[in-house]
Amino acid sequence: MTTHAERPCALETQHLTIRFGGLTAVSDLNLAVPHGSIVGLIGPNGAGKTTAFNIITGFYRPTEGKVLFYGEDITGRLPHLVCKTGISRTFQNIRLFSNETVLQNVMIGCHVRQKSEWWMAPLMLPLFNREEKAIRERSYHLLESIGLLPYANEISNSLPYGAQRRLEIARALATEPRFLLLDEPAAGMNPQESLELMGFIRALRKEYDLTILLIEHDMKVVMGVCEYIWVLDYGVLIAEGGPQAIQSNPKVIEAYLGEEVTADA
Amino acid sequence: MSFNMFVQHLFNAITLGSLYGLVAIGYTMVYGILRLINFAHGDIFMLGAYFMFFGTVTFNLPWGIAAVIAVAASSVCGVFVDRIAFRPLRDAPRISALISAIGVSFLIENLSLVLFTGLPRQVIQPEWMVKIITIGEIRILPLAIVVPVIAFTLVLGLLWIVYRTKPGLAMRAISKDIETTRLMGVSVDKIIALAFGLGSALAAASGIMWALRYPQIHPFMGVFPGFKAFIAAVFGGIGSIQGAMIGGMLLGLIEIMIIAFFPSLSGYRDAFAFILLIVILLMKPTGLMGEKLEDKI
Amino acid sequence: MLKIDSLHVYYGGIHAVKGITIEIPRGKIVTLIGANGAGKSSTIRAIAGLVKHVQGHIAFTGRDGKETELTGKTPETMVKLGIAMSPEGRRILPHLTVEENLRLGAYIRTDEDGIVSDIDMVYSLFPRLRERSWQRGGTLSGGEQQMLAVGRALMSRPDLIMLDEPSLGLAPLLVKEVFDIIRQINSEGKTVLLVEQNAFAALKVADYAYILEVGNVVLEGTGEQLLSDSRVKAAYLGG
Amino acid sequence: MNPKIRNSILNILLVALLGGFLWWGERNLDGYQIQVLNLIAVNAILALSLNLIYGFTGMFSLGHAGFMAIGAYVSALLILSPAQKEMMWILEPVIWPFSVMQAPFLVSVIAGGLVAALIGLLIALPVLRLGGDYLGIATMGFAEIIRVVITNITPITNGSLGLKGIPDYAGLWWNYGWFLFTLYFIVRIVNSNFGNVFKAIRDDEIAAKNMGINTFRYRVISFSIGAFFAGVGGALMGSLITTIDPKMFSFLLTYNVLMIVVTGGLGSLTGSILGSVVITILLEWLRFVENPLTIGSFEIPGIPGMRMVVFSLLLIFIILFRREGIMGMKEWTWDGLFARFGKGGKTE
Repeated sequence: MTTHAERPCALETQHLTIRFGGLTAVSDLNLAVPHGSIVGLIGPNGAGKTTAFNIITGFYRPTEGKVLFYGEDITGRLPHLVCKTGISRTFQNIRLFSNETVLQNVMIGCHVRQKSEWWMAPLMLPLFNREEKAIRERSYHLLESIGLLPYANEISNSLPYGAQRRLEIARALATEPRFLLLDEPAAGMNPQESLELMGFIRALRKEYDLTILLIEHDMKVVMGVCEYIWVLDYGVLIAEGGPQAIQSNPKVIEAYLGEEVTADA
Repeated sequence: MSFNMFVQHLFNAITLGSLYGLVAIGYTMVYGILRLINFAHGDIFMLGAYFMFFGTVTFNLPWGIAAVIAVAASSVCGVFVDRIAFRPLRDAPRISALISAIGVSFLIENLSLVLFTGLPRQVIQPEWMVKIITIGEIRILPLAIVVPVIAFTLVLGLLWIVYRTKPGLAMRAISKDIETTRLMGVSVDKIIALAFGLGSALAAASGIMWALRYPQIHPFMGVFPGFKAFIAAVFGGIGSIQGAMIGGMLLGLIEIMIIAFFPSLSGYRDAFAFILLIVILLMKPTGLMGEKLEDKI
Repeated sequence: MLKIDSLHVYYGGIHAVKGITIEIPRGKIVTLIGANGAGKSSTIRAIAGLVKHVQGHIAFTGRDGKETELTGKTPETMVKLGIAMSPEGRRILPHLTVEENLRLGAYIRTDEDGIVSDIDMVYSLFPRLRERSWQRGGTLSGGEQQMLAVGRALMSRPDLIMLDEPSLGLAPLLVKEVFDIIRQINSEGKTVLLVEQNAFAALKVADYAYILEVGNVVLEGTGEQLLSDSRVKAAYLGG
Repeated sequence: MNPKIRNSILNILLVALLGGFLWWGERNLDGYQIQVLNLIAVNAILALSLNLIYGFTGMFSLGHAGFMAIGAYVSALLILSPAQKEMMWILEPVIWPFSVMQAPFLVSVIAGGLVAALIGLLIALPVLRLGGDYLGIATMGFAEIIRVVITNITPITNGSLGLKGIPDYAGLWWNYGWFLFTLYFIVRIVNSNFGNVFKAIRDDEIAAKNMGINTFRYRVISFSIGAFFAGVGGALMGSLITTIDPKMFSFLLTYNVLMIVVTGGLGSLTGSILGSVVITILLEWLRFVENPLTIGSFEIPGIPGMRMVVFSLLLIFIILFRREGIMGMKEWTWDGLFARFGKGGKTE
């Protein structure tokens, strides 16, 4: 807990609460993610994890509470502005631009930092052409570093599943984020792929100086890669701590395996 | 405006409104289930009027029998349209079904143009319906009473089917959750066909009464009532049968009353509905009685 | 009663079920457990005929001893053969009343008297539903909705009842109640296929269990055997 | 050779070839054939613009006829001479400044496009908050409103009588010049990263927002560019057929353009061009089923409406059996061509 609090805080949520009709999907959620860390948000199905991501990235406006990004209040900021601020994410059910090529997907990610305007395209302004060229090169470079270069001109939905997940991350990186939210990056991967994913996530943090918050069901991945973990159940934070502490926390075991474990253990 | 005039306008408005309402119900039922704007619906309205015309003029059938046959025939046409143009596209993007709907609409219109010719036909109005009766100072056509009465009877019948019968139950279930309804052993395609059949029957009934009220029919007569009825359905809240009827009534009222009070705007008559549509879509896209459909992230 | 032989299910680009073989004997409770994404739901959705890309065999033997191949069939066929399914997330129709939801479950039946008496049977199983019979499904609490979903599945008088995550999102006390009901339904002669995340509760009621991990059966055995197996916990919490 | 340079040379050659063909056609083809060639160019402009809105940005717009009407009326008002205008407005006289305005053809077409784009922008701001088929209905509603307004503002538009005797400046050179400009403009945008942005909005609006794209802004931009070229197309159409009236700009016109775009392939520019050629010629060719036909001494009377029957059947067939149209989302490119034939039958 001490090492956890020493670094400056990249993302902080304060009393984050959202209600849909009568249902409280997330209730009084307080997260503090230190700069440069890899942390996890876990919990059983329907616990409100993805909802929390949707609030952070501006798709939902919280009923109560605040989202702070490096101290700046970004609560309720529109999604595209949140992205501009430096937060990017992937989706639980991969949302690539399915009719576009792999390269185009990454180039779209570069758009948010693009300075030229649309009307410069037909005018063939040198400034515009230079920037387009730079975006293309940067995208190729990103694909290379992520191992997708051979697929650059394939249509993205023809890729194998694991590659689509990585492409989604590459696309998120193209927006030059400081903070990355990964929603179930290991979903649908076999143990070997999950293992590779863990190395990949660590490498990402190092290479792009990122802070990473992930939602994951595969506990091997969560325990293997996260320094700190928050556990949600019914929208309420039931536990937080390092991987070891979480694994042996009776409340967590109960949330995952059912209540009767306490009697059996 | 005198009170008498106002009452007469009111009767006109109710007549027109209930005709819009009947057509609107078909849009709302199909949209409620398939999320599809059935562009061909207005053309079923037109077919109803033509079948009625041929029944009475060509085959010399009595008015009532011709009407029943016309409604049944149009209903079959509606089911047929679903079978040919929409059912193969159930899994396709919704926009494909929409383009298909536009195609079918044009097909029916132009096929009618070929088969029935483009000449407007004169419908025979039963005499008792158009003999003006006077109540005190107020002069009205019996039609202005008959049409709303029939319309409301039909709507009550439909509500009975939807709320009191087993297929009706399945229909309501499908509009919320097709997959779960299938799990209960419901044949979704049959229920959808039923929805098309019922909606088309009401549209045809409306077309027939429209032809009695405005006794000139032509192959494109369904286009504008169709658009307006769709707007009425959106106004009332898409997916709600009661809403469609209320929306139709209000639209009829708005159209007739604006012209009654501001005759100089009569040239813009066809624009009212569209302006209303845009206002609704911007202010309250769920309409008066509709429920919100949510996007899932 | 139901034999699944090397079943593969594909979902979008995902190979969700990778050749599993499962057997459900008549009159037993069989459970499929595993973490999220293990392929449990895909398996029973394949049985129900809700997924398109399915390979392998699903053979159902009805009361009359006739065997029917279920792959490639529609949900209607399944219901007519005597299988009912309560889907994940309960999927109560929120705008229909409790009674209408039950009637929908009896859709394929035409014996009005039988339906009425079965509705009564469901009400005696879940007295709280009787009190709420005219309430809309959407106004029920999570636990009541779950009971309604189970009751609805019973309404087609199935031989085999499949329950997808019946304990999901329920408070512990209610979870216990749901599992008691499952036991009761089973003791009245219905075969149950139970898909669960709540491993311990499921193992306690099950005669036989399969543990799934990323589309494969990794462990199987009787409920008691698996309850004492440390690998079960590992499958969930990553050891 | 560098493929970029090669492609540029080939493009120039293709344009030159087109120019040569037009030069030849002007001298050797009869009036009807030239008219068909003109229609192909105008339809291609309209199809390209609708494709940008619908095929590339995913906005189901059914308002094209409205923008065409604006373009046609604005341009016609500018090229009609004041004397002509004074003669034509019978019901009510034409009001100032429309009575005295006059401009060269190029200016009038640009003005037609700009006014259409401006109205498009005004419509877009409220309407583009809607999605899917509601957007379609709302845009169609606006097109109808535009038509009703044009019918009613007699002092400017001559009401339902329409405008006659519009100078027929829009010959082959003008039409194909505008066609090439439209193509160039849209290709440049579509092939830039902004094109990718449009397509991202079409494919998945939520993911697009998440990528930092201000989806509303780009939807408005795409819609307005589309409206501009629809206005240009309408202006050229007015001058080509020299008579316009409000009835002409009904939903049917939008439908024709939609048909071309769907036939060619949503999201394919070369598809739209191909679609324009195919559909325009087909529609002309279908006229024979409506004309009386004499075989020997028999006279088969023409069947009015038959043309549209065949036409709508065609659309339904395309949607049912070949939803992606001729080209799907693919483009016909030099690179693709060389990949297929150039390398000695080396196929992929």
